[in-house]
Amino acid sequence: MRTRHIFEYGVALASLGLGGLVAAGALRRRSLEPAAGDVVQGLLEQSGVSSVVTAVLLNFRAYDTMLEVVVLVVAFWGAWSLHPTEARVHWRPSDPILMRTVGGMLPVLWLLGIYLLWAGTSRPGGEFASGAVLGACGVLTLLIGERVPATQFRPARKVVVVVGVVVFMVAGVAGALSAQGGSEVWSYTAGEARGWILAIEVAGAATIAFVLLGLFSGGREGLDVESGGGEAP
Amino acid sequence: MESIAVVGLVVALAFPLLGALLSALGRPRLALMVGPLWAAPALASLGVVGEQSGRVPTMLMEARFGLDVTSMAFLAVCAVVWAMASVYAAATMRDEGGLRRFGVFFFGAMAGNFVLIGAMDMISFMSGFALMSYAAYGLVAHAMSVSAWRAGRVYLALTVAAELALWAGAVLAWSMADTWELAEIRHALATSEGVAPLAIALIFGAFGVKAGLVPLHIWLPLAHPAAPTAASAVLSAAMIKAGVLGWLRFLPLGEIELPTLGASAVMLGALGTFGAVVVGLLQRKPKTILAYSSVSQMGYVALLIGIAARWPSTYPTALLAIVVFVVHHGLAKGALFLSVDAAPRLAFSGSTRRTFISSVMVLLPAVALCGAPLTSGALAKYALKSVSHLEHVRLPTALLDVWLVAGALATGVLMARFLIVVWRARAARDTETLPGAGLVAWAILATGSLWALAILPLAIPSKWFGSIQTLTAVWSALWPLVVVAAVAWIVTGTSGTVLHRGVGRVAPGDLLGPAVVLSLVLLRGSNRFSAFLERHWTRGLARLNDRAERIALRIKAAPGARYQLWARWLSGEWLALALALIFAAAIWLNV
Amino acid sequence: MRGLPLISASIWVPLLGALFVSLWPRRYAARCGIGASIASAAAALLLVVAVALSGPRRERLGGWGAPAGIELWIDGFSALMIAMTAVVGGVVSVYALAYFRAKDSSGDPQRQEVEGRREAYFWRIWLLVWAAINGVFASADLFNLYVTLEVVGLGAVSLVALAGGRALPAAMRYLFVTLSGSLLYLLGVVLIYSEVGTLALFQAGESLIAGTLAQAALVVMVVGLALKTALFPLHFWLPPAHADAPAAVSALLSALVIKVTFYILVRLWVVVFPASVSQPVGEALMLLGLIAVIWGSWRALRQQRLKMLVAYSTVAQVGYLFLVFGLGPRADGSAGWQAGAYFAISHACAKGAMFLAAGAIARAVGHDQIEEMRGVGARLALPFFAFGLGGISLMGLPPSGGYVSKWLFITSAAATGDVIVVIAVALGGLLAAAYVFRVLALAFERAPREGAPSLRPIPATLGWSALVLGAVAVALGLAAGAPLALLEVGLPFGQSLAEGVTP
Amino acid sequence: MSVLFWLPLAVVLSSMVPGLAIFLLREDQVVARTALNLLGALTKLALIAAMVFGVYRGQIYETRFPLMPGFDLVLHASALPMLFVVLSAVLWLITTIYAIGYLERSPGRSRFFGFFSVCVSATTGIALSGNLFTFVLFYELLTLATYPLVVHRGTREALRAGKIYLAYTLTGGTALMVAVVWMHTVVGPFDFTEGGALAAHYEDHHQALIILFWVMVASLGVKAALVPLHGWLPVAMVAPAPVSALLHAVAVVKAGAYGIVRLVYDVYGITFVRELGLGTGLAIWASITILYASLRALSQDKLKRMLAYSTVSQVAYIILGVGLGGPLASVGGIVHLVHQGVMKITLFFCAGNLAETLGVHRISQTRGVARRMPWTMAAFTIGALGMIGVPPLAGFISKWTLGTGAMASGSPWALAVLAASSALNAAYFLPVVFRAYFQEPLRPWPREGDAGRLETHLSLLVPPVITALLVIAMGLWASSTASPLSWVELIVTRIYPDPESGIGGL
Amino acid sequence: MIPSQIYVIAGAGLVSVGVFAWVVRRHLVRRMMGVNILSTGVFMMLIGGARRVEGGPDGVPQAMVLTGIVVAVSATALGLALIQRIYDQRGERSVEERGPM
Repeated sequence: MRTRHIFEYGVALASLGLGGLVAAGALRRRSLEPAAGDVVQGLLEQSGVSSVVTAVLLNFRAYDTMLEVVVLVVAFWGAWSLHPTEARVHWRPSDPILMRTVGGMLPVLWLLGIYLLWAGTSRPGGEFASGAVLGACGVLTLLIGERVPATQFRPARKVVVVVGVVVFMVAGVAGALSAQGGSEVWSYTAGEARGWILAIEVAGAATIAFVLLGLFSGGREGLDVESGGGEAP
Repeated sequence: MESIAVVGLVVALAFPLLGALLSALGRPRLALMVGPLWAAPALASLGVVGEQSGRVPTMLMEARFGLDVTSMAFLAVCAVVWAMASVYAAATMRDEGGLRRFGVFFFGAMAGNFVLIGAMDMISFMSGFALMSYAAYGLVAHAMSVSAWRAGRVYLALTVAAELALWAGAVLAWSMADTWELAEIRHALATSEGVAPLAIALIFGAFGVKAGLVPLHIWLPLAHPAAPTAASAVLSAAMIKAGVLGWLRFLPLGEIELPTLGASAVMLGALGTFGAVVVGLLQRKPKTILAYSSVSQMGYVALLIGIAARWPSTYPTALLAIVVFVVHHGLAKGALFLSVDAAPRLAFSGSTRRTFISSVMVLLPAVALCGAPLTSGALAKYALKSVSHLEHVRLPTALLDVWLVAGALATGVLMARFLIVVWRARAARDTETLPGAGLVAWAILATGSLWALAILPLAIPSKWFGSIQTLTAVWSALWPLVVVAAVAWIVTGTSGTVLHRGVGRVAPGDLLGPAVVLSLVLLRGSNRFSAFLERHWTRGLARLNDRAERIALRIKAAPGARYQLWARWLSGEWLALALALIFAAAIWLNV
Repeated sequence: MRGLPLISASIWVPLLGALFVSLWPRRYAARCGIGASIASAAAALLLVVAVALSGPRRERLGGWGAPAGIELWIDGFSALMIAMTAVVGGVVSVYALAYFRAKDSSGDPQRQEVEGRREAYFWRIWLLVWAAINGVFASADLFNLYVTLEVVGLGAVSLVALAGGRALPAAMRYLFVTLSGSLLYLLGVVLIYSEVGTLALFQAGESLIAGTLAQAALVVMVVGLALKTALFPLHFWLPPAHADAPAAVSALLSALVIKVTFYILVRLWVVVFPASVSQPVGEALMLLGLIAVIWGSWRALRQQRLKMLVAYSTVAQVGYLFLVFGLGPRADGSAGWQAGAYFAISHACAKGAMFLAAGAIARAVGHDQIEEMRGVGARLALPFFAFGLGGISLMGLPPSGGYVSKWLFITSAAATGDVIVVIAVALGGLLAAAYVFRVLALAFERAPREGAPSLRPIPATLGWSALVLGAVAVALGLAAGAPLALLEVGLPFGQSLAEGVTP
Repeated sequence: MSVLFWLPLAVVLSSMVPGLAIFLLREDQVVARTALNLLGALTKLALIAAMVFGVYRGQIYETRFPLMPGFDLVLHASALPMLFVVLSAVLWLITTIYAIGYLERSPGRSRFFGFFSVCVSATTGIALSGNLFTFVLFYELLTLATYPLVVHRGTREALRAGKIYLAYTLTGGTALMVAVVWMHTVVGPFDFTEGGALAAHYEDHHQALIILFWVMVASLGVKAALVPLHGWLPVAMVAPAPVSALLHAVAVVKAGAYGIVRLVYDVYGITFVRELGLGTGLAIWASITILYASLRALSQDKLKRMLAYSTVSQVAYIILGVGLGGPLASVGGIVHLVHQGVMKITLFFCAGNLAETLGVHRISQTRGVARRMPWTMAAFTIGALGMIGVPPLAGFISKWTLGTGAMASGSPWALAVLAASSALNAAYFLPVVFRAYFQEPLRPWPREGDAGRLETHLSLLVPPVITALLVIAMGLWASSTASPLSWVELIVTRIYPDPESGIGGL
Repeated sequence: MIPSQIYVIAGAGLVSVGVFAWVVRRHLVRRMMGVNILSTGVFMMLIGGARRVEGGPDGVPQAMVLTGIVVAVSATALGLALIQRIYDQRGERSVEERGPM
């Protein structure tokens, strides 16, 4: 085990060194103008939304966000490409306390998700937050042995995975067509921006929710607690 | 001389290649039988072309071909000898083994010999020389026996060495003369500074191998017994002469004084003349004896070359003497070699008339060789004497006379030895009788020394002819023969004489023995060095090494082991060689 | 042409394609997928042609200016990268069409269902990843880079996990690496934002000055991104992830995904961080790159599995990429950066070809143990030939893109006199030759006595698509002029600040 | 875009395109493959003939593609490249005929002929390249194309040989590329120019250029098989005979030597090389190679390995000629490039015949083989005698010119090296001839090829005979205008313009 | 030490704890929690470092945090799904039974 120790000390030293170097660098930074933040702040009106974060996310750096959704889709496909796991879950769903609490929480969570979605344009929230909450709802439904309503039909599942990215692209193409000078994507005017951003948020939230649920179920239709196996979408 | 004539000459000279092609295609005996046909164009060109030379249009770097007095004489002799030898070969050689291969190599060598005689520039001369040398290997190693291979390997090693020396010498000469023409080469080499001396030495050495100059002669006594009779005749009569022609073409004789070359040639000539005779006497096989006699005769030619090199003014007469000597020796030696095989065949057939004819046919060339009167031999000896008596040859005349007389005596004794051996061998021969064509070919060559006298006057000053007819000349040529006949008679009478014990004490290729031992020592030393050089590489040299070991074993296994080997050396040959060395040193000091 | 939002188009078309594919039932997934891929490739190439003809393009999303809104900026470098993605992505999609369809013919329903799911999800996630990759190359906003990078990361992890079995732990380790890498990068962005107040790349570059904050931000970002690009010490996760993933996915990962983080690092180096801050770190990265080249090649040589061998070769080639941070700033002009960029695209094609070919071979032979593959060469000529073409570019032998980039690397290294880099680049080429020819030797080996392994029939498109990618890698060598000219559009490397070309 | 632009490219592609087409053929489409092969070879010869005629009349053919900013792919056809192109095209045609016969029923022929054609187009590319960038490109392409041929048989041993071959040649190729890039950064881009492109630069970068010279010579030396770097050649003999004939005797090995020739004449220039004394260094290195390789050949028993070592020593003659400097030695070196190619390919064809028909691979097995295969052994003998340098064959001409060149450039020791190596050549070639002609076969042949009337297939017999006759012709008619010797003189007079060093009586 | 600096230092601490946890811990779920701690630390430093603008705190960092959180959530979800799948493959009943990987 001698070499093992040496290896571990070595790695420890290296990672400490790395951390130290990074800390030293960060502390000695000089904040130079112009900071992207000021420019963003200046252009906020033209972005069509009032919340800075949502503006940056869905207008200024819309491309990043689209790619982010793509990352989710890749992870989803990657997980589902593996052969579905046969591991079964042992606990019984019919535990009364669990049933009652989940039953009570679910409607509130759904409401919260939809609110977050709408609040995104002016206050912190937006598609990722609502997607996460809706995803959590889905997971809870699976945990208590129920099936999430919309996920039975295969074509529906296929569509909902891709809808987030597709809407993004449609918005981009629309922006390109309506642009005056250059024909860069997503260069729609402030007015149109608000509408498109909302559309993107809705589709994004749906995709994110479903993907997170799919990642949890790990390639199985639902959590067949006892039955095991299942047919992938 | 316009180009068509030159091309005609080249084709004539290279005509025997057709013979080679014919025998390659499966008809060797026919090709050999019509030998004279292949030689005819060359002989014809003697008359037609005469003393001219011209450039070949595109071939061989615009080589220059042509004939002059010396090459005409050479060509005549060679053509006759080659033709007769091929006829004899066709008549006597059995069909077994590679007769086809023999034919190809025979005619290859023949073509090479003719081409080099007609060549007037370096590249064609060297091409002819190379073709002849490499093809001759085929003749030497024809018998495919162990001794033939060994002789072939020694011949090949020396030939390759000669080729390379010639090549190096030619390159050096070319760098001086910047042209291929042999005439200009001679002029360019006629200086003493720069690389000329090195070039001359290399060229002299290269042709020395072919002409059987003493230290380089060791292949001759091995090659002749191994080769079939016709081949050894040609080898000795025609091919050795190529070496002499090489000297004449390349070396700047008669243009400047070459003291070192002159002296060494004379010394080696003397060494050759006497050393070869002594070793020849100790041989058993008749062909080896004849080989050693060739070496000693070549010693005379070397003497003449030496004199011409030492005193340029003597060059014209020396050249003529050489030509006479070459013609005489060619014909005589060719006949003698044929007689080794033909005489017993003829004599064997029983009828006294045939034995008488065969003995006459053998005796005639032998006697001619010793310089008997009214034969080309006498003419050659007289030519030798007249050259050595030229006024500014500062050699002591007395010493020279002694040399000539001693030479004649030595040759006589060697011939006697040869005749005794042939006579003794005649009973043992079990071969069939001599076919007619073989007899005719042999006869022509045997009487060569006579009809040669008829054709030689074309170039030789008439006064020489006159002199050999005078009585005194006849007597001075005759008495050595009488003495030799007497000695021979005594020897045959008494068996077990000193001479007998000495016979066979020296292995043929005399100097080869020590040379092999020396190479063994060198090889083992280099092998150890190569072991040091690279580990896995020694496997290759190891194989060479164990081959050397095998040779050493073979020698050790021979009776009497090492002690006996050294003992034998001390008694026989070294004594003779020491004698010859002292004599040559004497001459050297005076030159 | 000027007006059309071509940059967004190149991102949105694959995104829309992915969503469109997911709507259709599983049987039609492949058909819609290939359709979407072709559309995306067309959109991307349209953008590249536009940039090549009329210079760099800028898009202010939503019409807002730099500090508030997000801007997309395409210059030569990003256009070249998008072109690379289009080409490699397109060919791999064709390959995947055949690869997943012919996966299993044994007929039992349970396996059939699993295959069907894999195929469907492959198309959806791959198209999203393609969109995100184009997004990274186009983005000129620090935070936007983070989000797109995250999409690429998660998508890649899911694609790796598709293979199931031993790919899952590898995917897990890859997920941790991706997440923490991105978070460290985000940490750097946080520091920079807290100082300069803007997230736009070029504006941040102008106002960021050398100091401990810049130093810290750079270090933490480099650690994060190096971890995601699998630079030498932090490469542990790459071989299992790239080797055990499905063949089409491992080709995409090795060819494209690791180039994304490299691209971001280059942007940071050239645009955001001042030279004095980035110079020492650049040297360190170059050194790590050199070690990576040697270490990766050495490990690749010793691997027993074909795909592991190719994966470790990626670790080695990443080493080449990081040479740029040492050579680029020092060399006068953009020779160093050009070398890195050109190497990135030629490596993408070559490595793509090799992984596709390896996939085809593994599918035919049934396993990917190199030792047991003796004697299959004759019957799998096409995949081995494609593997060879890729190998040629990897080794940097002519006529291939790798050769051109090796030539540029050595030129810039020679100019600044870094002999070690020259030797390392040359040595890397030779080591690559060692492990590539170890595999190619299989193609020529005659079957062992007991007969070659039996082969399953594989669709021809697997071999041919691998060959197409290999041919592109070779073509990059023959026609190097055009891409290099495209690379110079908009002067991406350093001069842009000097000449004030910023958007 | 006149013909002057397209012809060199057409020559290179004329063997590449059929090659790539052959890849697509199935194994049993023999007729189609043979047709493609011969068609490719003949079109290439026709194009080259047109180009030779053009170059002779002084026209300049040049193809120029901007491949990278600052570096163009240049194919320039002047006198020297044409020599090598003609050599490789002619020998390719002959070897293709031979290969068709040799690989009669063996598997993987489409793959073989495909890579075979790509190899030849790479060689032509090397010959015609107009600057170092193009040269390196084709040089490394050649390595790639030859590997599959070396490992064609697919046995373990072939793969091992392939691995060794790659280790040597790839290292060499990479070193060459690095050196070329370094030179271009030091001196700036330049093309091959007659008198040497660096003539103007050598004052300021004296030291760097010397180091770069030796690095480049070493990396080219890998392919030219200079001594320490020659290890791959004997090992690569495991390849089938047509591969070792065309590639290891002509294309690959000559590419290295040709590279050094271009490096000395067209990049550094003779005056610069002589001034820095690099020439003698090169000559000494070549001499060491000549002697060492000949010694190694002496102790080889496998016929093809012996021929491989002899190739190593013979190629070093070319580099010796270049190193000695002076017009005569250069003529000797460059003309030996052609002569050695033809002679060595004859020997390899004969070795291939012996291996294919009688299964004879070792010299010890060649006893009495001349009786069974007279024409093959006749060709072998002519080739061997040519190698030894027996007049009037081609080998003599080049050795003679090299010798006189050595004397002219004032280094007589080179003459001694040449003489010694000729002796060694004789020492390892003649025993083979001696065994074939003058010894009886001890055991029956390992494999009795059923050749019907002739000693072996016609397509195996005709090529060696043709090349043997070529050897004789190149020797006898050396001074005629069409001979390689006069073509090389034309080349060298352009390299050595100053009159005082005229070629003289040659 | 104005209050916001405290948050920054705390954030840095969390970052180092997160990195250490992720690298060293063997149990998959623990490593995943380590990564989450790391992300929380980063977001805390982001918000701690935000400047004040005349209309209240600067909007951009808040948006960035929101996005960051969503990304972190989805990544964690994917991670957990993977962990579940790995344990299935290894045959364990459920996550908490076994200790380290």
